[in-house]
Amino acid sequence: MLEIKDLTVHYDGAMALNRVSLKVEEGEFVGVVGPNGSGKTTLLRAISGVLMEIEPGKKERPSLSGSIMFNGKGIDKSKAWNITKMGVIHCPERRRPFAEMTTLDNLRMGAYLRKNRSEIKKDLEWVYELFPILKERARQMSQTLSGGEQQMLAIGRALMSKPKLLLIDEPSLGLAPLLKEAVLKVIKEIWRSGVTILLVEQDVAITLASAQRIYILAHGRIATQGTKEELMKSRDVREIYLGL
Amino acid sequence: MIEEILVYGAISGGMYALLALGFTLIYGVSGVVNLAHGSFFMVGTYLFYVFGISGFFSLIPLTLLDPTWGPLAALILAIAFTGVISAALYRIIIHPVLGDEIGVMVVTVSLALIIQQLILMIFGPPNLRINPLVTGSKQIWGLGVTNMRLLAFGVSLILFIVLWIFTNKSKVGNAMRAVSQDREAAMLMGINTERLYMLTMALSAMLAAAAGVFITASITEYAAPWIWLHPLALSFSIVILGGLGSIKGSLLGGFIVGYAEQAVAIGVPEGGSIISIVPFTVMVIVLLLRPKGLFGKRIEMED
Amino acid sequence: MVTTYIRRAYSSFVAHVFDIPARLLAFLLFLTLLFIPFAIQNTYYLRILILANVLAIFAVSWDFLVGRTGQISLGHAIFFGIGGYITALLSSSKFFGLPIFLTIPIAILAACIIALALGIPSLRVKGPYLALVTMSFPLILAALLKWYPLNHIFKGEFGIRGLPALVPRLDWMTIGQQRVGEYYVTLILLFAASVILYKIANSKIGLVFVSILDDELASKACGINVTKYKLMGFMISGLFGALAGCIQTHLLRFANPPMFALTLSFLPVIVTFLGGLGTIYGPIVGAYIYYILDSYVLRDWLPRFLKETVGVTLPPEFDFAKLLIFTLIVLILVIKLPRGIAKFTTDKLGDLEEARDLDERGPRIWKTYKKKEKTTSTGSEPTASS
Amino acid sequence: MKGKIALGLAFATLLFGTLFFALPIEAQNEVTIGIIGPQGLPHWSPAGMKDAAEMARDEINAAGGIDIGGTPHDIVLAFGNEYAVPTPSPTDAYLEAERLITVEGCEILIGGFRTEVTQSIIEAAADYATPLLINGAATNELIGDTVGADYARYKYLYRLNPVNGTSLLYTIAGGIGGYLLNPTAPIPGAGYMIPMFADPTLIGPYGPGQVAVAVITEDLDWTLSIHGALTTPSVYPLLLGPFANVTYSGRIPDGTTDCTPWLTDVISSNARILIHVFSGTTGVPFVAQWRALSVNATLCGINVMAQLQTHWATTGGACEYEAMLNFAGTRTPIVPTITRAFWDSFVARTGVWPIYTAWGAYDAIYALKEAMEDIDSKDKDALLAYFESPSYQRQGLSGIFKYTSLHDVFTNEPGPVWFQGYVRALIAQWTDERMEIVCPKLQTYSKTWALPPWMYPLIQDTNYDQFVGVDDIVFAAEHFGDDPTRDRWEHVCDTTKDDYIGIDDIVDIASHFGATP
Repeated sequence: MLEIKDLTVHYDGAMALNRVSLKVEEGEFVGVVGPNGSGKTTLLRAISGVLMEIEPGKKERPSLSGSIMFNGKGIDKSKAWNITKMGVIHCPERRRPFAEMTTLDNLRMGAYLRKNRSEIKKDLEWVYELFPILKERARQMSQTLSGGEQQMLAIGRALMSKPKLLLIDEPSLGLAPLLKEAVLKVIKEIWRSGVTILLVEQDVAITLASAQRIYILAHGRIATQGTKEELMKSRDVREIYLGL
Repeated sequence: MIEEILVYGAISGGMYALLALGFTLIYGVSGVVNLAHGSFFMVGTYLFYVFGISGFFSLIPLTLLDPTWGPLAALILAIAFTGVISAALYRIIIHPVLGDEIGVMVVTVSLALIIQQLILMIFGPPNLRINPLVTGSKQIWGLGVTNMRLLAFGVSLILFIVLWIFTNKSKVGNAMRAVSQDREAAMLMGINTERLYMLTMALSAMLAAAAGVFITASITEYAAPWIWLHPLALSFSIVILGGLGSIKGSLLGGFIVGYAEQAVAIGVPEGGSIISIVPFTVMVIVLLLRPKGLFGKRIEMED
Repeated sequence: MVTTYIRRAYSSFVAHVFDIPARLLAFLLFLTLLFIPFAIQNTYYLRILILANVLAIFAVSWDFLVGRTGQISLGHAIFFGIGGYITALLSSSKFFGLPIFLTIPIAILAACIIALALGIPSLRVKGPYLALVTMSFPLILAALLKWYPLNHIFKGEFGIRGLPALVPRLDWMTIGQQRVGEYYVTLILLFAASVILYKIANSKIGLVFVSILDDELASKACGINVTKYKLMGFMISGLFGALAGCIQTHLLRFANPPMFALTLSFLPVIVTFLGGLGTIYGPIVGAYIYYILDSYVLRDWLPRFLKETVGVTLPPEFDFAKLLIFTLIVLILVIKLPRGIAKFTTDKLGDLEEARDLDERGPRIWKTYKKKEKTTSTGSEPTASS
Repeated sequence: MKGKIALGLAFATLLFGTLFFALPIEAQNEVTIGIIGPQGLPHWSPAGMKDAAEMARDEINAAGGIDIGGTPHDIVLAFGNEYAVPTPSPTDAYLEAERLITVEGCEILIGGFRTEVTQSIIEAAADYATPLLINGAATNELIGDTVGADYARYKYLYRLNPVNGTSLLYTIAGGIGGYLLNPTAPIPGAGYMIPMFADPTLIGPYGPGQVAVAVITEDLDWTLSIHGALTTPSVYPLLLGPFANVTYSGRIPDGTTDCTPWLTDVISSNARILIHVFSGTTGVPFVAQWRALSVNATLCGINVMAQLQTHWATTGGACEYEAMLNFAGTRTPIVPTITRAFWDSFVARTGVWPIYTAWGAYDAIYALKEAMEDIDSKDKDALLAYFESPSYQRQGLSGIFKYTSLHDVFTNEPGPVWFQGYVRALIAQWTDERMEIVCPKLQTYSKTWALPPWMYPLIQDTNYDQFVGVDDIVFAAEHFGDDPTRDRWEHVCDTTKDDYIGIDDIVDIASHFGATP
């Protein structure tokens, strides 16, 4: 479904990603783990196209080479909104809800590209089912929500776009351990409903617990990859990258 | 005296608010400080002149059907053309420097000067007459107010309400609000920000053109190549005192400036001579108390 | 003794100027400017260069404020006008009648203090807010100068007139000699202003400015007194802006409200972008291009050329096209060449220089460089990929 | 390396080369005159100085040029922009004047319209000791602070047109005090304001029963002395006469577009005469708003924009009944032999009416021609001596022209009569797309000063004596059969507004026989 080959990203001389290659098959749940600054967020931003959507006059423009294919179509040159249209939905780091809109409006913005009202309504019910707290907070300004609620809102908003491939960036950031697990549980549930998921996480344990296949990203390169079992076999990987 | 301040202040305040609305809209959505805003005011007025009053394009024959049609058609055409022109100019000139604050200001200032010189070359410096759309006057609290001003006041309030509903209820309006709050997240929702910016620019310029036609037809009754400067100065001081990017702020700011101008004109000795500094003074005072203006709290774009 | 001295001077010249194309170009330009009065017979052409010098001082001061400290000002005419009016009031025989070598320093120091006061908003607001707030300052002042109750001081839009000339014309002088004097005075002031600003920009203070420009919060965290430096930026810039205003006032021999005109606030902006923002030399090149293009090529040469060779007489209304042409050039440059003409040229020259350096350092270094380049471009294979 | 040096040198030579420009060779048998003015404005062209100067040049050159010492000299004109629009730029004005003098080789400059830039031009001309004839700017100080203060430097500076600010003030005062508010004027038909609009509650230095007057001036320097004189209680009775009582005064900043607040104050001050003094664009909306609000006061004053032929169109006809200072009416034969000939050939040449800058430029070139022929020289010092000689005077387009000791225009007789014939300002009133001279009186072309009908609805009272009687019928009958093309056309007699004074007008007047306001 998603195939990345030799993706290299430079930020004003500094290399953020170095020849990264990665593959996600339809229906898979793939995790990418790596420490801070290893280029995880850059990877997702490159896939969803926002990386290159820096305003033209801005000084620090990244440069990108390599190829990103989605369902056999190259999307590395596409605009972010066209990539969204294809069904690649990026749930960004730090949630980023529209702060001065209500929760409901935020969810509605998720369905911006969709026309069919009854389906939208069905999906809204589904999101409420997944995150009942959002229904309670529907009329509240999203900036007044707590961190966990905002994360739920962000995932819910992404779901409203009817994703084929859902890119989730650090859903556990700044959440209490209990909440982390709850969020991950919902993500798994979404995956089970048929959405392909590419999860980027710093928290190795929860990623190992949920993802089918895991890539380890270090210093902008893919250090290694494999299923949980494969990775746990290698002592080096365990100690150096996973810290287990 | 107090009646004068209230009546005349309200009428000019309403028109000022309309003028400032476009300026605040384009900044709020795309972060562009459009120093050519006054130029679109002027372009709208000149197009109204071209379509409505003189020359080859004149739509005066329409008035044979009904006397109100000619000016009305000219008004709509002028506003529409300004929108198209501004969208094209945005794409060619402003888009390549978007995100570079100083660059945007330089290109828009250049654009303003270019438009001024073009109009000087095409129409020459002398004033062109812009007839009021309606004639006659009414008495309000014993003060004479021309009907044209009442019409302009009414139209600005209506446009304000329409825009308010548009941004809060319509899909495109929601997209505008979303982009103004978080450009990148909005993009991830599938909003085509490039097209949205262009649309906002057109909308902003159309509001400026509408303000141009109504203000010139009701107050000055003439168009000249330098009528961009005063509207620009007015709109930016109103917008800054109300808070850049805030629609509410521009409405309130417009009325504050309208009342303050009248109060100074009437209350200060020789106050009429320093009317032009009233908007700036109010702006500076407000800024010293509240650095982001009355309602300015636009969320910074990610860097 | 003398020969060794000359030899040493020569070798140092070769080492520091001759070998570096950008500096060589600057040196040649400076020489050209120094000797130009001997080549020009016509006072009008000299006058163009004098005005270019004044505009260059003004634009350099703007460039320093915006390009180095990142505080956008669209109302720089305020310093120009304040400097002009203060020196006018002090030197006018109707008020104080002081000599200009006293009034100009007083005026620029006073403008410095006023810049301090005007800088206060810059501490509260930034970005577009600051730009638009500063834009309103000269408009406020121009209106106040014309305000009726203040008329007995400022003489309304008529201004203060009958001021002493920058270079007094003595009995034996012709107008041409006076112009040459004015030219050298303005050139020296321009040279001094740009050297001082260049030194400041490249000193420790300049480094602090750049750090504030890059990240204000981080600078604050590093213990930099951001307030102090921001105000300092305003004051230094205001000082040189006022200097330009003083020179202009004594060149024209009167000060009037058009000194605060908005076009005068925009002109340094446009000129700086033409030459290159944040470079100090960019605005100078821009100012010269502006005046030569506007006052020589379009006002004088082109109509004459067309009349004599083509036989076409341009209508006087062609004047309106001049600003249009100039602004159009700037607009295209800002979009296509955001660095500006001068910056672009020196960057190109800098590229040349680098290549040559490697050439001269010998084949060994060159080879290792090539190798290094190769390795960085190839990179190492990722350890794992599916 | 060598290539780079060559490049540098080439660049340097190029720079030298572009600036090193051979001067035009001083042409023999030519007199080069520079015209510098507000390019783009009507004061420049086609209604103003450029076309008038070209017309004078063509006429003189066709007739053999200027005869100096037996050799004919052709007039060559060079044109320059004074950079007054859109914003005045003194620096550019100076440069332009300098260019005309040094590059174009002009021996004499004519021009200067906006005060801010005219002072630049004055400095440039003084630097080069080139004669400058100001044509357009009225500020007193332009002459007073220069020729009066530093004669050695500014002695080649003259004013040509218009008369200075003080004289303009005297003319308005003469028109209002000597005619409108003068019940005992020696002129037939004068003095109709007093009984109609005198306000018994207004008590001034001369007792009750005065007429309220409002003064609104543009907030510019040249209006300062006018404003001061018209509003100082100890001064204005001397100017406006004992029956004027200034109840309101205001100043409107240059460039204002909304004059309603001031006009509202005028209305509440109960003024019946509104003196307006404008030189800028504000004059247009001011008049339009005066009409829109039907301000119950008749306009009389200075409005430079109102002198333009286009004023009627730009105000949408709202300027009807506006009276203002002017140097010409519409095709008015001020000096019977020459004025109308000039007017007609100018209109034939350009298609528009000439305004005062045109009169000035045309007059100036002829004056220079005559002077040069008289002294057989084009030397500026000889010209100076010639113009300064007490006996110098010439018949200009608008009267007898003569210099004061300060090189200003000599003028006399500001009141409602004009016996001596020296150049003076006239008062013209807009009526039906034409300007008519309403003051001075007793000239062949003088017309009745009409009051706005919303002030004085009894339009059948054509001579404003507050009674429709036989005299009105006789007045109309005297003008029977006239239409606006006739010199003797009287606008007030056409009560039916059909551009013809016929039996219908007389019937209309007769049907109101005996009516009083």
